[in-house]
Order: sequence, then C-alpha cells, then structure tokens
Amino acid sequence: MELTNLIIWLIPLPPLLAFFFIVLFTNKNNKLSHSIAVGGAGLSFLGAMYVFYQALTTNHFAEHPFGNAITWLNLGDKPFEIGVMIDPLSAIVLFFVAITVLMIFIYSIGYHNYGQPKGDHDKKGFPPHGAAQDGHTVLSIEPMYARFFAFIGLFAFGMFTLVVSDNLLTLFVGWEIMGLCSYLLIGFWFGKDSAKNAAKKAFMTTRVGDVFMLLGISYLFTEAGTLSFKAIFTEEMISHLAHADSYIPGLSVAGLAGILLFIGTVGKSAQFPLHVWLPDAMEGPTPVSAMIHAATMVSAGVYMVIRMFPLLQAGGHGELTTAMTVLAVIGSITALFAATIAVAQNDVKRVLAYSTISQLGFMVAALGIGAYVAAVFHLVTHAFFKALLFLGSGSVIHGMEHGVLHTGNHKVDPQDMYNMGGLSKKMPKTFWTFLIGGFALSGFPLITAGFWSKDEILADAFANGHMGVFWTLAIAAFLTAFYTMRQITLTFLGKARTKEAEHAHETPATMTTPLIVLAIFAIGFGWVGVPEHFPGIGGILPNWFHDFIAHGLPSFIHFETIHFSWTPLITSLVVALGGLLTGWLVYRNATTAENDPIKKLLGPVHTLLKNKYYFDELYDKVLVKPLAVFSEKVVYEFMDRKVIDGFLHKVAELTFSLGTIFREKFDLPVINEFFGDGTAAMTQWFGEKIRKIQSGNIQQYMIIAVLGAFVALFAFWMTLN
Amino acid sequence: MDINLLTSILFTPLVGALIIALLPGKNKKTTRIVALVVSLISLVMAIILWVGFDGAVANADGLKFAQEFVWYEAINSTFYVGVDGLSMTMVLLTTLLTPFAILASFSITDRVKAYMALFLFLEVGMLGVFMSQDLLIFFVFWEIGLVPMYFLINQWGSPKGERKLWGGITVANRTYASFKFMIYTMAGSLGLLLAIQMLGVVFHTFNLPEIVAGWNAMGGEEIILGWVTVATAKKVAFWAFAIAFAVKVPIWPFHTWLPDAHTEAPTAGSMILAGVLLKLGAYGFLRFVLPLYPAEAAASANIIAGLATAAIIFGAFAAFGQKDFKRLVAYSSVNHMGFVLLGIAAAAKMAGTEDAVIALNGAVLQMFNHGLSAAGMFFLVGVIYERIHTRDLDEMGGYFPLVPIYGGILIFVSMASLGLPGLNGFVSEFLVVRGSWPIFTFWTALSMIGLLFTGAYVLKGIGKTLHGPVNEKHSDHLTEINKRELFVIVPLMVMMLWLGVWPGWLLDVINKASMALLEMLG
Amino acid sequence: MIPLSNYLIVAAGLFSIGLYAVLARKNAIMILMGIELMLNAVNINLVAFWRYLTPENVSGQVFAAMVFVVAAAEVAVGIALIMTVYRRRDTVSADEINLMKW
Amino acid sequence: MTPLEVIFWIASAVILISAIMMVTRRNLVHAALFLIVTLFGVAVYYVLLEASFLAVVQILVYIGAIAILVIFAVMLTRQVTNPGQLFNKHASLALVMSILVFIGLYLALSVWPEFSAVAPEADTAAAISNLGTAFFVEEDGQPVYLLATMTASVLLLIPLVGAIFVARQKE
Repeated sequence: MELTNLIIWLIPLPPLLAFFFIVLFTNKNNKLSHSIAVGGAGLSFLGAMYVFYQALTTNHFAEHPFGNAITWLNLGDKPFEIGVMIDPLSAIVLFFVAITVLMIFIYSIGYHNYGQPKGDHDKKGFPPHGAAQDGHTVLSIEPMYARFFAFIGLFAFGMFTLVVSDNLLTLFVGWEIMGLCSYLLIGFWFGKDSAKNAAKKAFMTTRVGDVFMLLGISYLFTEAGTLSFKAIFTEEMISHLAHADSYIPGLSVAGLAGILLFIGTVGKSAQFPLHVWLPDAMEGPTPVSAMIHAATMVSAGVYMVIRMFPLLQAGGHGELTTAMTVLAVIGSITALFAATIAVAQNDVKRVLAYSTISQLGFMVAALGIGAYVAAVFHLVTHAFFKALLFLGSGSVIHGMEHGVLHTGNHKVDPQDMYNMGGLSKKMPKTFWTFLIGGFALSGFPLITAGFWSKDEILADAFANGHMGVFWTLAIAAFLTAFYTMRQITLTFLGKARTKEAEHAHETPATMTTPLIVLAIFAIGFGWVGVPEHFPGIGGILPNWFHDFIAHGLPSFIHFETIHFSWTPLITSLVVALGGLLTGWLVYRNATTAENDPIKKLLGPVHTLLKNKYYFDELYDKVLVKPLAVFSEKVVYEFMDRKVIDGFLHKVAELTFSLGTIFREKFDLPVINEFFGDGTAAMTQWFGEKIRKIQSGNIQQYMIIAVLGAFVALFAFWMTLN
Repeated sequence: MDINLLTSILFTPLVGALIIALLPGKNKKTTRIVALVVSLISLVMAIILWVGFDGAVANADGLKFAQEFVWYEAINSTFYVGVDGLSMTMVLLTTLLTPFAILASFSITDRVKAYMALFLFLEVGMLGVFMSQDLLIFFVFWEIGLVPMYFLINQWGSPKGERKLWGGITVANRTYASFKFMIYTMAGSLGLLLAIQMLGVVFHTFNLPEIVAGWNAMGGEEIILGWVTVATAKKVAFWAFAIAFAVKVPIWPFHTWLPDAHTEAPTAGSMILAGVLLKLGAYGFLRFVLPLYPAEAAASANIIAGLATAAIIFGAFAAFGQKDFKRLVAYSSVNHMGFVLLGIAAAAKMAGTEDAVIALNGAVLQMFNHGLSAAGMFFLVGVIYERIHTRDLDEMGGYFPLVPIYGGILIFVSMASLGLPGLNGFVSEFLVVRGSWPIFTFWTALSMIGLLFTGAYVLKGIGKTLHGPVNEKHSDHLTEINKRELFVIVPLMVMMLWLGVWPGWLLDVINKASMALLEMLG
Repeated sequence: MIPLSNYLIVAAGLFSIGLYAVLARKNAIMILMGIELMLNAVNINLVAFWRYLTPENVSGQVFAAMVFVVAAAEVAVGIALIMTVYRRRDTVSADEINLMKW
Repeated sequence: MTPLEVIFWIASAVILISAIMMVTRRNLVHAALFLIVTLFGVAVYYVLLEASFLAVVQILVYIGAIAILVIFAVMLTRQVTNPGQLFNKHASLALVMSILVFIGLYLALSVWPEFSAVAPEADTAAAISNLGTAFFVEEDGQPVYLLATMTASVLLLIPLVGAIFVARQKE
C-alpha cells in the first residue's frame, strides 16, 4: 500500500524530469534526448501498470482507493491538502494514457526521421524539407528533434498529474500545463504563420473554458470548503450542494458549479461551440495530434467531467438534472454537427479531427443521460482507436512525403486524400492497422472495441427513454461509419491517383510497431465490457468493466440495470454496417476532389460543411477582430490616451495657464517690478546717496558722533528742566 | 541605542550610496561592483531576518525586530521600524529584486556613479516604507522613493520618442513620463500628508499602533479638532489615504502614468517600478487603510472591487492593443495589480471570514509574485531592446531559432505572468478568485474576461517576437542572452517555479499575518 | 569758597577745547594731544566730585588714577600707531588716512 | 576773594588759555610745550582740591612721561612745523560742535542739584594713606582695589608691549 502510494506520486515525474534534462542538458544530442524521453515514458508506463495491477488485485478497491495527501498550504486555520488518488476511474484512465503515451513517444522517433541526414535547407521552426543523398532526395531529420521530445514529455507530465490528482486544483494544474504544451506543440513549426495562429487559437479557445472552470473550482471550493474528490463526493456534501441555492434561480450550487466546470470541458474537449481550435491543431506534427486527440488533452476534458459526475447528477434522484441536460444537449449537438463536417473534409487528419469532436460528443452526451459506465468505456476505447488512427494517418502522410520527395513535386499536398489511393499495397501494415482503427471508430459489430462502447451508449439512451439523444447519436454514428469508410476508400483502396502515391513507402518499424500494439487494444479492449444480456455471447466473458467502473462511483448513486432491447442493437448494427457500406459504394470510384460524389449530392450544403459552417469566419468577425479593435482603439487609444490622459492634460494645461497668468499678470508686474525691482531700486538710490557719509575720515565721523552727544545732553537738560 | 538587523538592512544601501558617491567616478566597474555588493549584503541580511522570523519574539504591537527611538520630539514622532509577515514579505521582495536590477543595469555606461547611488537610495526609500510603523517616518520614506525614480526615468530613460501636448508643446517621452509619474504621485500624496497631520494633531503621536487603538476607542459622534465628528474625519481621511495609494497601485482610472513611466524607464528602473514600487500602494492599503479605517474600507469595498475589476479587464485589453512590447508588459501590471486590489477589497469587506483570509493571502502573494514576474518580463524586454533598439512588436518576429535560450526563458516568464499553474502567478490568482468569489461574485466573474485576455496579450507578446517567419529588419543585431543576464533571470525563474510548486514557505508567513490583520479588523 | 560749578565749567571748557583739537586738527599727534586734554578734563571732574561730594571715600581718586593708567597706555599705543602709519604713508595727516571707507 | 580763590582763577586762566594756544599752534613743539603748561595748571587744581597724591602723579606721569613722549613723537615724525593747512576742512563745523558740546555740558550740569555744592570739611591728610591702603591693603580681609590695581598694571604693560610690537621697524 505504501509502495503503491509512493509509485502513484512518482508516476508523473519521469516525463517531467525528461523535459528538464533535455531542455537543460541534452538538447544537442538527439539520441540521448529521445532515449531519455522514451525512458521517462517507459518508467511512467511501468509505474502505471503496477498501480493498475494492484488496483485489479486489491479487494474492495472501489471502497478504499489508493492515495494519500499532504498539506500544501495553510489557508487561515485550515490546511489545504493536495494528494494523489487512484480509484477505478483513474486507474483505467491511467492504464490507457500510459500505453498510448508510450506508443506515441516511440512512434515520434520514426516520425521525426531519426537516423536520417540533416536537411540542406531545413530551418528551425519549419518542417523538414528533405535532404539530398546519393542523388536522391530523402527525408531529413526534424531540426528541432530534441525539443519535440522535451515538449511531449511535459505534455505527458501534465496528463499524468491530472489523472493521479485527488483534487480539482492539481487536476487543474495538469490541465493547464497541457494547455501550454498544446500551444507549444501545435505551434511547433512556429515559423509557419498557420501553425503560429493555430497554436494561439488553441490556447485561447481552451482558455475560455479554463476561466469558467477556474470559477467553477472557486465556487465549489467556497461552498464545499474543499477540493478533494473524496471529501466532495460524500453523500452529505453532495446533498448539501444539491440543495443549496446558487446565484441563478432554479439551479443548485452543484448544478451551477457543475456547469461551470463543464464549460472547461467544452473548451478542452472541443465541444460545440468551442470546437474551432481542434481541427486547426492539425498544424502540429502528427504525434502531437495523436497526443492531443487520444492520450491526453481532449480525454482530460472528458475525464474531468466524468470525474465530476456525482456533482452533476446531484439532486436528480435518477432524473436528469439541469447540468446533465446541458451535457446531453451539447454532447448530442457536437456529435452530429462534427460528423457532418467530417463528411466534407479532404485532409486525412482533418477528418479524424472532426471525428474526435464527434466522438467526444458521444461521451459527453452519454454522461448527460447518466450512462456513466458507457461514457468511460467509450473514452477508453476511443483513446486506443483514435491514437491508432492518428498515428496511422501520420504513417500515411509520412509515406506520401516519401513519394513527394521522390518526384520533387512539392505542390502535391501529402495530406489530401484525393492525392492518395491504393496505398494498401504500398503500406500494408499501416493499411491493416488503420482499417482496424477505422472499423473500431465506425462501430463494426462484435469484434471492434468501438462497437461495444458505442452500442452501450445507444442502449442506455434508448432504455432510459432519451429518444432525442438516441436518434441524434444514431445519425451521427451512421455518418461516422460513412466518413470513415470514405477515408479508408480514398486513401488505401482503388488505384493510386498521383505519382506520389505510387512512390509511397511503408514507414519504419518505430512507427508501425506502435500501430500494431494499439490495433490489438482497439479490438481486444471491447471484450472487457460485453453486456451480460447481449444475445449469444453475453455472459461468456464477465462484464468486468461495468463492475469495475460502476463500483468506483460513490455508493449513494444507484444505477438501474438496463434491460436488453433489440431496437438499439439493431440500430447500431444498421448504422455501422450501413454507413461503411454506403461509404465504400459511393467512393470506390472517386477520382478528384471536384468530382466528390457527396458534393454533387449536397450542392451548397457541401460548401457549408466544407467550410465548417463558417464558424471560424463568424468568430473572426464577431469576436476576434472586434476585440482586437476594441483593445487597441477603444480601450487604449480612446479610453486611456484620450479620455483619461486627455483629462490629465486638461488639468495640466489649466494649471499651466493659471501659472502663466499668475506670472504674467501678477508676478512679473507686481512682485518683480514693483516690490522686487522697486525695493532694489530704492535701496540702491538710498545707498548712492548715503555712501558719501562713509568717507573714511574719522574726524568727520566724530563730528556726527559728537552731535549725538550734544543731542543727548540737550535732551537730558530738557527732561530735567 | 543599538542598531538591530532590520535597521541595518534599511541603512546599508544608504551607506552604499554614500560610498559610491565618494568613490572616484571614473572607474565604472568598481562602482557597479560596489553597488551590487551592497545590495547583496542587504539581501543576505534580509534572508537571515527571514530565517529568524518565525522564531523571533514579537513586541506588544505584534511586530518583530522592532526598534524605536525618538526622532522628532516636539511632535512626538519616533523612528519606529518593525516587521510583521506582510512587511517581511515585501522587504524580502525588495532586497531580492534590487541586486538583480543592479546587475541588470551593468549595461548602463552613462554616469554610472550617479545611477548606482540613486538606485541604492531608491532601495532605502522602498525598504523604509515597508518597515515604518510611524506615519511621519513612513511618509518621509514614501516621498524619498519618488525622487531617485524620477531621475532614473528622466536621465536614463529611453532617449527616443516625443509626445505632443496641448498647444503644440512637444516634450521628450521620458521627460513627459517622469514628470507625470512625479506629479501624479505627489498629487496623491498631498491628501495623505494632510490626513497624517490630522492624525498627528488629534493623537499627539504618529505611532501607528497607538493611532489605530486611539481611533477604535473613539465613538463616531465624538467631536475632534473642535469642529468635526470622528465619523466625518475618518471618512475624509480614508479617501485621502485611499487615493494616495490608489494612484500608486495604480487603480483604474488612475493608472495612465504607469504605462508611460514603465515604458520610458531604463530596464532596471522598470523592474523595480513594477516589482516593488507598485507594491507600495497595495501595501499602504493593507498596513494603513485597513487598520485605520476598517468600517470605511468595508463600506467602499464595492467601489474598490469594481475599479479593480476595471483595472483587470481594461488593463488586459489595453495590453492586448499594444504594438510596443514594453508598454504591453506595463499594462500587464495594471491587469495583475487589479487582482491584488480585488483581494484586498474582498478582505476589507468581509473581514473575519475565511474567504477574507484566503483573498488577502492571495493578494499578498500576488504582490510578491507579480514582483518576480513583472521584473522578469521587463528585464527580458530590456534584453531584446538593448540589442535591436526597438520595442515595436511589428518590427520583430521569428526570433526563436536565433535566440533559443532567450526564447525559452521568455516563454517561461510569460507563462508565469499569465498565471500558468505550476508557476507562481497561478497560486495567488486562484486564491484571490477563490476568496473574492463569495464576496464579489459579479466582479469576480467579470474579471475572468481580464484573465482570458491575459492569455491573449501574453501570446501576442510571444507570438510577435519569437514565432512566425524571421523578420530580417533587426535580426542581424540579435545575439543570445549573455551570462550576466542569465544571472539576473535564472534566480527569478527558480523563484517562480519554487513558489508555483511549493508556495507554503512564503504563504505560511503571509497567512499568519493576514489572520492577525483581519482579526484586528473583524 | 569756590563752588563746585567753577571746576566743572572749567573742565567742560577744557574738554571742549580738547574736542576741538580732536575734530579739527589735521596732525595726528595734535589729535592725540587733544585727547589728553579731554582726559584731563575728566580727571578734574572726578577729583572735584570726590572732594565736594564724597571726601571720606577714596574711590574718586582711584578712578582718577585709573584714568592716568589708561591715558598712559593710550598715548603709548597711539604714538606707536602714528609712527607705523608715518613709516608706511610718509604722513601723519588724518585726512589722508582714509582707507577705511565704503 | 580768598587767596585760594585767586589761585583758582589764575590756574583756570592758565589752563584755558594755554589749551587754546596748544590747539592753535602750527609748531608742534610749541603745542607740546603749551600742553605741558595746561597739565601743570591741572596739577594746581589737584592741589586746590587737596588731592596731593594725584597732583604729584600728574606732574610725574603726564608732564614727565607723556609730554616727553609726545615731543619725541613730534621729533621722530619730522612734522615739527605743518607746512600746509593747519585745520581740516570741517574746522568751522568742529568749532560749532565743540561750543555746542560745551553748552550742552553746561546745561546738563546746571540742572543738577549739586551743581553749586560747597566743599565739606575733610581730613585730607588721611586721604593719602587711605588711598594707599585702598590700593594695596586688605580691609576686613577684602583687598578693596587690589584687583583693580593689578589689572591696571597689566593694562599698562600689555599696550606697551603692543606699542613696541606695532612700532617695530620691519625688515
């Protein structure tokens, strides 16, 4: 127990130390740098696995989670404690985070072309352009190779900190450190304006959520007097919070705090309407995308809101609370909305980005309707297959870049799916793993993890009668399957549409091995959560996941067991298989982006979708530009310079003119000329006159003195007479 | 009369300034070294003081290391210095920042002797304010601080730029800025002086604890000075005090001297100006306004909180709207000091509650933190300015590959200034928000706009200097940060990280002092 | 009997004559001699007062004796000064010894 | 007219006339001689006033020492005869002033009640010994004028030293 606690404390540290080591000492040495980073991630992985194993094998683990706390501060008479805690939820999150992080670290070595020569024209701040070698142009190593590993180390530290935290404050610390890392990594190729802007956008958009979250934390801290999960999620505290009125009529403290915290998630997990940063985040190197989309950042948002579920459901007594309704609505909208956009994207990573938003919407919606276990389940499975998909797409891009370098035609965008085609033969490992990931995302029945988790969400929605959510998610699931198949078809199937695609090349083992590992999880992890009542295979494997996670919730929250129903099962089968089939049928003969079948079908709607419903433009027009103008013109130039300084200047001017008037009308004529100069002139005149007495002739002086003597004598006589 | 450690800290820089004044002026290096050594001696003594602080015995007024002797017998003013947790924190900050500022000004080559002497003199003024427990002494030091800063800006400020005033009058920017700084602060101090005199006349002493006790013993209807009730006198004196400190903090809308002064001051001047001088105002609120006028402060807390929020929001906006890097950082001070004020206002309003303690803790910690990060930011701006001789953000860009170490440091310090968790700024901002939320819910919520735009302007600063394609205009002159400069910034960074990860060592002292202060009020 | 007034009037006359010498004569030695006359006038008064008013008390005579001492000292110093001035300026005319003006 | 009165009037005449003569002489040696005559008249006054000690001192100190000193001075400055103007330009004013002072003195004295006092009988023989006693001997343990005597001696000594110093011929 002691050892376990110690290890929990130590889990976040290796990546952090790796970060400092690389930044301070080894940044010149690529090999040492990546060794340290991967070693750090490996140590964290080992620690996480040890803790996870302990969690599995400890009896009554849910009632007695691991962890301890130390006093961080004293506020007034009360100590403020921070600590670590591993309960079932964080154990499972730690599990997938550790695995995906390690895989991404390993993958990055290959992705950044370790072992390749230095580029001839490569500059720091720009992606590598390739190097000439033996008459060929080959991939060149990333010029800021070591720096990348430092940054992802810090990123991993943030995520681990967030997961092992036993309180909202340290969770927030990890949360914000990830925000910084996303800024640094999305803007990794900071020389490009697009990357620079994307980084700024990501940071600022998530910060919108963060400040609300900060308020939520403050509010919760105020009302509960603590931020420790254990202390808040007690029956008395939750009931107290549920019954205390907040500032907003009709909303309890728990509800308002929950919504404020959820806005943090909206930012971090890119929920509607703060989703705009996530697609742009594709400007970063692909491992970063995987990091953000699967292992760390967006998962963190969902993890936090799942963690806060007891608060969100407080006062609902099984019914949906206001906060949960908000979640359900936002989640459903996001799921559908992002899925529609994904349909119209041609960039291989952008499709995945929107699919992430959409899938996160699934989780949020699931939580909103109270499907706690389903939300966690989908979070985990999604992490695996989305990491897989991103790394796979990175592998594809890498292969395409190889082709681009070969032909030397740099106008070809290696990320545009219409420039690909037929890659399955060139890159078989990538193809098969990507296929697994894609099927998992689509919810391909029975064998993929995505099916089980998505099915559970739909089943929950149906069983509890949230039909709006159910149908919205079902349509979204159909679209998911459709665009996934579209992507697979355009990328891997058919014939190569460009020369570059013909010369694409399978990527090195450092990249493909992580793909294979993740593919295993993308399939196998679904089997830990097969519902007991599932026809045919239900009950063969115990529904371990449900038991494990559901027990992690405080005992006063009750779940009703879901009765099996055919409707959701059939629905999920139909949408998954139907979507995949439609996708293949529509796109198997696609040729160019202009002839996109969907484009013909939808017409102007396609343009709307392709332009992401013009959200970026809208925000730019309504918020970003006006605020920039407001800052510069109104606040600074008008308010400060004109009004306040103007007032001060007026006062100064008034004083100045008063002074001038005093000087010119009073000081100069009256004081100077009359009193000043006048006195001087008089004195001078008098002196001129009187100085003649001062002759130096003593006898003359004496005559005057004697006159005085006479006067004295005379006066004496006069008085006595 | 024996000189204790506290008094030694106070007067060491003065002795140093005299030594420098007597040294032959030609040897600039010696002058610099002497100044540095003197400030380091002060620092070492302050650290000794800090270490011994917990164990030291407090006197009847709750002050440690106190020393008192008659200074001006006719009006019963004593030289009374002593520290509690608040003052100790500020003394530590002052003595900490001064050596770094002096080290940062080693690049000054013009009239080094006068510069260094003024700088040390400035330290005396600042330390005096933090240590004084006698109103008259306090006022003397308060004004002493102004003079060196005026000359530092006026004589060693940035030589470029003019400002047009009314009627076609044009003055050099640094003249304008120094004049504005001086006059503005002096104007604020006038009321303060009058109010202090009034207290002196009423109580026949300037001893702060005695005056506080005296006020509290008086009923509101009692007539003092023969014609005015205590309640009225208190109200007037409260505003006199509050406005003097408000100008110094500065509270919106008294803030416009700050961007000018900060922008035009030499690098080290800006460091000290932002790092310590602004704290004088906030400290004034804590040390004088709250104890002397608790009821009035509580009554006006809403107004102060509103103005603090305005400072937070408009400071952030104005910073975001800047093209001048240094001015951007200057406005960030307005933004950050707004949080200090918000915390103080919350504490004033609800003295006696736990929220107030938290808010006050946050405010004091924010003072310290802002001292570190603002000094760091100004220094970094100065580093780049010394090389390329412009502060215009539009003329920079893409410098990260050219100066990777500098770039990393800039990002680090910017993040500390932004309030990134794990670095110092976050802890204090969180405490302020937490403490103010139940007291000024609306203002706190509104201030989040400012917090959001803090991010915006910090990213603007980083983005416009480091990121993007390289702007070739000045990049030839750009060289990596040198060793001396690293010596300045690295200790500050270590402090930032340390305070972000483990603020307990500082906050414990602050916490005790806050509780003592609020107990007195509540 | 001779009344006191007689002595006093003569002394006053002697004093005035001495005064006239001091005020009007150019030669510094003559001024010195004028001063002697004035001192003698004073002495006459002192002795006369003693004899007419307080003959039993010796203080009047003591005063007179003091005046003698002062007179002797004064003459010594005065003549030394005149000698010095004469050596320097080759004159003893009081008109020309007028550097102490303005 | 008692014999004493006759002597008084003669002495008065001698004093005043020789004083006037002294003031008006061009030849300084003559002036000095008239000074001596005046001083001698004063000595006669002292005798009339029965201050015999002072009379002796008058002759010894004044006539014997001071007058001789003056004559030496006259000789040394080689100004025996004044070639130019005898009186300065304020001479007439000075004459007026002198007369005014005389009138002033007379007026001031005339209003004094004791102005015409008559000499009382006194044992003037004892006066000399009294004077000597007062100068040097203690009376009731108090030296009445001892300090004054000593001071006078020092007073006399210091100016003499000073005079020598001032008059010393510089190299």
